[in-house]
Amino acid sequence: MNLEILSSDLLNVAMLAFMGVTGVAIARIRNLFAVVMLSGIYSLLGATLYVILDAVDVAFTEAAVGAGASTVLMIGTLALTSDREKAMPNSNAWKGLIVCALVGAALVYGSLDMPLFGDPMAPAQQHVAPRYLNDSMAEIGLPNAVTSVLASYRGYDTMGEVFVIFTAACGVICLIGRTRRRPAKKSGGDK
Amino acid sequence: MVDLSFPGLLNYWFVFLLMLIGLYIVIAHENLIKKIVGLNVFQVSVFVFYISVAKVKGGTAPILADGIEVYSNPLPHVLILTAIVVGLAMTALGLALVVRVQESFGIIEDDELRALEDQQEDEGNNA
Amino acid sequence: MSFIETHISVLVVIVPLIAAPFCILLRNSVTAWAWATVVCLVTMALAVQLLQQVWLGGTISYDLGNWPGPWGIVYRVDELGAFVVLIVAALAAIVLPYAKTSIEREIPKERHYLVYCMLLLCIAGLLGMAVTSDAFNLFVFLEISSLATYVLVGIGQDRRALTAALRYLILGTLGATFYVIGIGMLYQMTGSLNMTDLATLLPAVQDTRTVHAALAFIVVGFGLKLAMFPLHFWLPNAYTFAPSAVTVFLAATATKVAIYSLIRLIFTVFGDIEPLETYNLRFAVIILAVAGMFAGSLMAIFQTNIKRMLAYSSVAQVGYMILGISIGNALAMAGGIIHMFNHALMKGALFMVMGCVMYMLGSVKLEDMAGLGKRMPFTAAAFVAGGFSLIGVPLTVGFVSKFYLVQGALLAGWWPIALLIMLSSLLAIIYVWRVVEMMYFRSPAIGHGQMTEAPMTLLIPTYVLLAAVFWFGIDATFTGDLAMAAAESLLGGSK
Amino acid sequence: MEAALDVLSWIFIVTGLAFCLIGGYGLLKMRDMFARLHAASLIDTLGVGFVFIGLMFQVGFTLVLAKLVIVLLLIFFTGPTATFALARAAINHNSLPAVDDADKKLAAETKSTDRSQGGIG
Amino acid sequence: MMFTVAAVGVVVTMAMALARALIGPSVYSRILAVNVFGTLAVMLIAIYGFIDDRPEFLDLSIVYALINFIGTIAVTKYVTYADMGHGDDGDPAGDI
Amino acid sequence: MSAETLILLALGVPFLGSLFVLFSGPGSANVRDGITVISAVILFSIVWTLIGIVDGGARPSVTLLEMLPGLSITFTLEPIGMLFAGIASFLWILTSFYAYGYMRGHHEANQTRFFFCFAIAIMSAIGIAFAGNMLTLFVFYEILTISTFPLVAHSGTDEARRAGRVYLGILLSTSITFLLTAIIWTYVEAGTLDFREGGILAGNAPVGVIGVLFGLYIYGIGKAALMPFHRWLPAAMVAPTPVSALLHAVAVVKAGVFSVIKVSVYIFGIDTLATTGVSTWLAYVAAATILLASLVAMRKDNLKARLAYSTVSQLSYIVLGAMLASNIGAMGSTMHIVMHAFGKITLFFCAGAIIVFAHKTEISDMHGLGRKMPVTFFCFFIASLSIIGLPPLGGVWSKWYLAMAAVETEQLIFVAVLMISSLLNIAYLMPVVLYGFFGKEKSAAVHAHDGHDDHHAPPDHPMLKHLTFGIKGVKEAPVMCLAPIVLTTFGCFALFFYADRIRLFLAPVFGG
Amino acid sequence: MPRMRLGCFSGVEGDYVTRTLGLAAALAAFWVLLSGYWLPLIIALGIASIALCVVIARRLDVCDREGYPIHLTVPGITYFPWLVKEIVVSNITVAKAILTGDVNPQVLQVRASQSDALGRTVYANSITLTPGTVSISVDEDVITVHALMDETADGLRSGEMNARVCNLMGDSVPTDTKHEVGAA
Amino acid sequence: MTGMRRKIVLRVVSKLLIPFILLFGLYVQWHGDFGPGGGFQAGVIFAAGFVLYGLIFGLGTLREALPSWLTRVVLVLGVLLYAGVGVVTMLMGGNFLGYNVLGATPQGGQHIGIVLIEFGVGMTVFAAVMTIFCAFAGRAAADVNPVDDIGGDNG
Ligand code: NA
Ligand code: NA
Repeated sequence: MNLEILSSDLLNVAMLAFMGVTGVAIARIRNLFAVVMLSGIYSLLGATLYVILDAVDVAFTEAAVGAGASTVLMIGTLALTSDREKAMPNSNAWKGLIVCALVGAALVYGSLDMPLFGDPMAPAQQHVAPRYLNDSMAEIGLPNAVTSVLASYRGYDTMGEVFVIFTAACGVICLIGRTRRRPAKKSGGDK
Repeated sequence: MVDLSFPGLLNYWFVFLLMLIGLYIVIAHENLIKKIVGLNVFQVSVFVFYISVAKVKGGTAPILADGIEVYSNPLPHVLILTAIVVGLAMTALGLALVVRVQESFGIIEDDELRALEDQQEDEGNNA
Repeated sequence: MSFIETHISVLVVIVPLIAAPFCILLRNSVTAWAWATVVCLVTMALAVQLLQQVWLGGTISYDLGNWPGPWGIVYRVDELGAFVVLIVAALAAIVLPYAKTSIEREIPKERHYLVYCMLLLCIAGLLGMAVTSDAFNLFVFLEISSLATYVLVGIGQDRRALTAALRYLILGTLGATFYVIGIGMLYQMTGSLNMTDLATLLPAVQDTRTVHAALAFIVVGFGLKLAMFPLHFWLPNAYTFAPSAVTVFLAATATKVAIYSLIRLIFTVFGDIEPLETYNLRFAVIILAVAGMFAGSLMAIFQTNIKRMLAYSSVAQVGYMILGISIGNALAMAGGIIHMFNHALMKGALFMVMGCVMYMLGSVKLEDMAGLGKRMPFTAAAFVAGGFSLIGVPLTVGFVSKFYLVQGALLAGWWPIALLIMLSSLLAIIYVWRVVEMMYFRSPAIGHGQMTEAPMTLLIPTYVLLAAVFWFGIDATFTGDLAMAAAESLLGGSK
Repeated sequence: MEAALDVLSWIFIVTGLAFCLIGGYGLLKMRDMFARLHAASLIDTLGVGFVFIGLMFQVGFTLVLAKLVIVLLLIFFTGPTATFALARAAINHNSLPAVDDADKKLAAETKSTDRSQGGIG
Repeated sequence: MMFTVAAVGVVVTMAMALARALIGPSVYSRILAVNVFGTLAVMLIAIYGFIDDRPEFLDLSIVYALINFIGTIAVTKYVTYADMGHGDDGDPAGDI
Repeated sequence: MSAETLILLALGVPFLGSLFVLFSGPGSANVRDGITVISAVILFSIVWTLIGIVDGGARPSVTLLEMLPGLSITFTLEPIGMLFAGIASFLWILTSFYAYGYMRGHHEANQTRFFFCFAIAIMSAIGIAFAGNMLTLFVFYEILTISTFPLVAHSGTDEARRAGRVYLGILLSTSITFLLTAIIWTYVEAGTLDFREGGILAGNAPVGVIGVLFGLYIYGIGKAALMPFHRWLPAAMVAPTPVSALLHAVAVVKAGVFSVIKVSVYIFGIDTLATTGVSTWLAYVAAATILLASLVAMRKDNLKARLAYSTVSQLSYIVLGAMLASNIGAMGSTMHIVMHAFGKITLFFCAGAIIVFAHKTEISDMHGLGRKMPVTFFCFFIASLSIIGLPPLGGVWSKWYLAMAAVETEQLIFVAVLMISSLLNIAYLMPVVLYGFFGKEKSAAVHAHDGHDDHHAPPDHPMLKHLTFGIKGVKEAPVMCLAPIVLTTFGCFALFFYADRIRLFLAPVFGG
Repeated sequence: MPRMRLGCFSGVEGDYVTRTLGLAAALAAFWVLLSGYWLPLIIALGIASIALCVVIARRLDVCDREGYPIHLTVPGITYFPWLVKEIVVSNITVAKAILTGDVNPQVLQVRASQSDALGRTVYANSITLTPGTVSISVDEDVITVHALMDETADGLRSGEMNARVCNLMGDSVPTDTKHEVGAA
Repeated sequence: MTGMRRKIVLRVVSKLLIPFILLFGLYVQWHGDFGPGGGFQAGVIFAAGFVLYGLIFGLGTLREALPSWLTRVVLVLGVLLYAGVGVVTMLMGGNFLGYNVLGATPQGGQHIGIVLIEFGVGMTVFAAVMTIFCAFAGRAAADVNPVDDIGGDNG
């Protein structure tokens, strides 16, 4: 087997394993500050995994957003709330386990007929994608096929994405934005 | 008939496990911040699933260059770029709401909040 | 073809979408409202034009960015899509004139422009969901509308609006993510995201376990969004504590569009597979729908907050819609579809009435309704009229829906289901009548005897919607034909 | 020439990795946060530095080299700054180093009492 | 081969840093571990670029390093002052 | 004026009347009551004209609006309906006068709402009578239910609201669950809902479906008060007496049994019922209801309750007639609608007069009252005879036809049922008259009133005062009340002689 | 509360234009190193971007003497190799200590003889960069340091780094051999 | 002024870094066509520069340099630029967001369109991140002292 593929697979599994450990720690640790930092690590691991899986643009974004922006926002929220989670009632653990068992069963069941990981003959690689890779240079002229798809073939999705973040920004000021010409006090002038 | 070639389906199973961890956090934990963290974990895991789907063995990033024949599939990358933004938007709004909940109720544990709300409901009925 | 005719399917979405940011620039309560209202009226005009074009010329297809499907994103509008667009646009056009007075009372002035911006975004998101033929684009617009909705719910006066919005956000995100998982699996098996393309590709892989799981995730995901029993628990509080105008709009449109999307996915994307038949799901879905009808109505009976009562009633009404689409013949399907429209009208009207009550009394508790028949005669009468429709009294739209549904059930040989539909409307009588009785046969609390009718700016839109409740109840030809055509084309795709 | 560069690469990368591993080991082994800071700086300085230099031998004078330099410089600038901020934060909240009492007092005296400026000191 | 060895070495170090981040116990130890972890991720990305023979992805390393730094500053700011900015000297024009 | 216009006018008059009532406001009671009476008179004259037209063999039809193609609100005149319309409109006049006296005498609140709903109820009754298809019938059936709810719950006391709930609950439940299901099912099977001679389901549906459908229809028409869905009728006794008259004689229960006949005749067709035999078991249910309700009536001391159970019993005569699945039975049923209407309205008018002007509700308190209110009690006596079915009163004819039908269909057991029930009728109606005239007056210790203790004062309306007459402070009812009573009593006599005219009128439907 | 003046540590105002231009030049160099594309559009966008960054830097008031120390370029040529050597040496020392477990954590204070904030920053960061010592506080001219072992602490006490940073900054080198604060 | 003096290390380093962070953001903006990056990533990085500034120098200082009206305008202009490109393509005869009509050649049109919309994305994302950050940072701290719960592990 090709060393490059092997090392990519090994790194892939290593990152997944790290993510698993981090995830379990997030679930178990009750200090929210630690949880938030671990969730940052989780994103960072995800981003690294994306690089290993050839999704550099995604890795770029995940690093900036998941590990950066989201973490900063969560820290900001902790600053305004409390960073200690109280103990979880037992019944909830059961609830969670049951739902996870169901969803997990559905996922594994669904996976049994999936094309194998990395299979170049999988339908996903055969139907729509080849045009992006083979013709985008002629049709659009950019080396980065991701940008071609993002900005042109599926540019409308991206516009939607822009409106999503626009909605979030307006929504956040609608919810916690402070009003004008009023000294910032605790209630922030919402009431 | 399950092909167990490495990583084969194993990769997906790992990813599913990650999803379940996130889902478990969302459902089992009462703390609202933790729930949002759980959602993030869940979503990132779903992103990994998509990116795994896009991966072609021996392929490389879909940035076209001379001398490279095999690329991974750019489409799921684009979808996940969008999904990441959606995730950020969700996180921002969720956290903004958490901040407001803390200010209004003084707590961010969902079960205690429910208790408080029920209490408010009763008071409202008696009034 | 004129510019508008050519681009009609995308214009109807981008007009409110592009209009939303201008609200941020206007930053004034009144101008932002006026702007949003004008935009909604224009959108409604476009929606009418769209429906007309589809009705006369058949399905409209539009390649965004001039990229054909499945490589680009395609808008595809058939009768059903155009109908749903009209529902959303019409309700928006009626809610915005209403919203001004109501929002002025319930939300601090400096936030108004943001609220109108959010409303426009929510509308655009719902419209985008209705016209798209791309499974992932559906998710994007779903999120635009959902995020706007979370905010709109969260700015309710009561502090419980915050927790309601947050829980809605968490469950909504879970639902959307489930949907994304499902779409991912479909993509894995077919390589496509385009709905029509998927429809042709899926039969080849219909027996794979991945496709089964995908369907499950999609249904559960949208089930959460549309408050399908037993995934409805986020809905009652969200509707109860959201600002009145927001509740009107959401109750009238949001779940409808989610149901529409589910119809789209099951009957278009999975249409050639006939999933309900192939996977033996029909009976299970019918059971769920009926359970929802009864659970929702029973819960409604025990509510003392009328907005929450109506919210639980919505859970039940969603049950009717699901039932209609799951029975499997054109009549029942038409019943489900027509009920989307009819329920939008009547629930919208009823929540508008609650907005009037909220405006005058600051409360929508059952005991505060005492003597309302005398104090707010027009408001109370409007509630009675809307309530009749909810029960399914003839000459109201509620009757038309039930007429179709029961016909469909009987035609399919499910006569016990027909009886159950009727039985569940009896529960509607109970919860509606509790309020009516309180309004007309109880004396108001001391000092509340004088007449305090709601302002005209609230009453007129309410009565316009009520007029529609009766108009389309008396002459159901338009909606009936449309729903039948839509139902036949949906089912035709599977035959 | 290429072989010589490969050898150099190997030497630097392996050395860098050694520092990384020792740093990581130290991170686990050291008893208190301040001691761990030193272990961490092993990774931040020579760990990263040697590995990157090892990589640089593989690219020649190209833009990639420039970018490697940029990354390295960035880590050199931000690493100690972050470490410093962290130490300040710890001391400001009485999380003092595990040293003898006199030294502890010395550290505690540097505690910042001024919160009004809000910045990090 | 060389890059694979390097990557494995970095991954092993990452495991140690992750262990420290999980163990804590103090919040400062965690921050430190996370910071180190970030640095190691920067290295891993750079090395992977070489494994994949697309070293121009170093842009990613720059982003990681930047985010790592800003994240650490935000975190230390939080533990120092329990807020992100200044409740008292914000913009008088407000956000709305 | 064309017949079509008159049809719409017949619906429009009570509707407009109701609106006038509503907007005349509480301040002008005389205007309001005047409008009611004028509307009633106009309505009756229109209906009378239409009866003539129908009698001439015409079957005018008008479609008001179309819900869906082939599914419309349509009015088509035919004899059975006209008979019902005639009674309803005629009795409305009398009831209006009676209500005018009663409501004022009783100092009832919310009189505007009362007369408004009353007028709407009459409009619904006319709508039901004129209905050209099942949908139209159903629409007006439901409007009737809803418009009478405020009348039943009129007083607004807890008891009244409870009664209202029972009333509405049973009537809406049965109509929506069974009737509406049946209607839609019929539409699915027959493709139409239009009333057609011979029945639209004939030959259009399998026997099994016809059987289920018939059961759904008969129990769906809760207003027919077939056991076990009869509870609403006694419960509604809390309502003011004019309402009871409306319920028992003018509109509500009559609308129920009228619907039963319409469904049997025009949806299923007498022949279909006869050949399929789906109605037989319901005939037994009706027979059981006749007897059981009579037995219950005997045990009721409250006069209105006794009358209510009497109505339950009497309605089942009508249902029984329809279930016998013979033309002559259906004829008897239709005729019994008329006969019972006049008889029962008289009884209720009398009961109301006793309640308002003697403050007596329990039969055991009425000993000797007949001597103080001789006219009232005499009328009560005559009407009782009609109900029992003795000549020379109208009631005898309908019972005759019913018995004939039982004989014709060789179901002699129902002849026995009719005879036993006549004896029971005597047993629960005659004691009232006997105690009234011959009983020893009790000391006025305890009076039971139907929830109107506040209204003990004698009528103080100047008009009423002048009209009151009697012996030594006596409380014979005022003329305003008494006149209708006498008129309806006279009607009971007259019907004995005009029964054949009615038979002829109905002949086009039921034959010879 | 007085708003913080950002330029309070900046040097002579006259420098400002030079510094701005210098910043622009540095940014341009940075751009060239990053980009590598010489398309007209990219060049145009690059120039615009640099201009925008300079404007923002001016607006944020970051391109002052301490923020943008162009004057250190030449002295840095001698300082940095020495620093790298120090780093390598102390790396090895600390690595050994980690492996043997032979540590003696301690806190000491040294005097930073530099005249301005920039100089002290350079000194403090240099201390931190060399493993074995971490500056934990910079207060006026006193830097508090956490040292892992006697060896690294002594290295710092010798004052050599202080002197070299002074040289780098162009400040006068202190003659005092007792570099540590409070040491007898 | 002790606090002022103590934060010199961070202040100096961040002053040094910020212009480069911003330029790096713009580099990512314009080079998304060729390598990883694009408007979205650029927006976040560009915002990260300002966030760092806000963290070090305080929100008030940040808001002086980048007032809320400015972020708001950028936010709106960003989305309108994107959608506006779509509208222009419609007016020029193409479908919504069909960039081909923007240039003399389809490829040229695509390039123009993509650069413009990517810039729109960058503006929006930058402004959105700034808006969200400032909203959170501007919210006064609640009455909790999170550090009380943070355990130490020294000695
Ligand atoms: Na150091
Ligand atoms: Na890109």
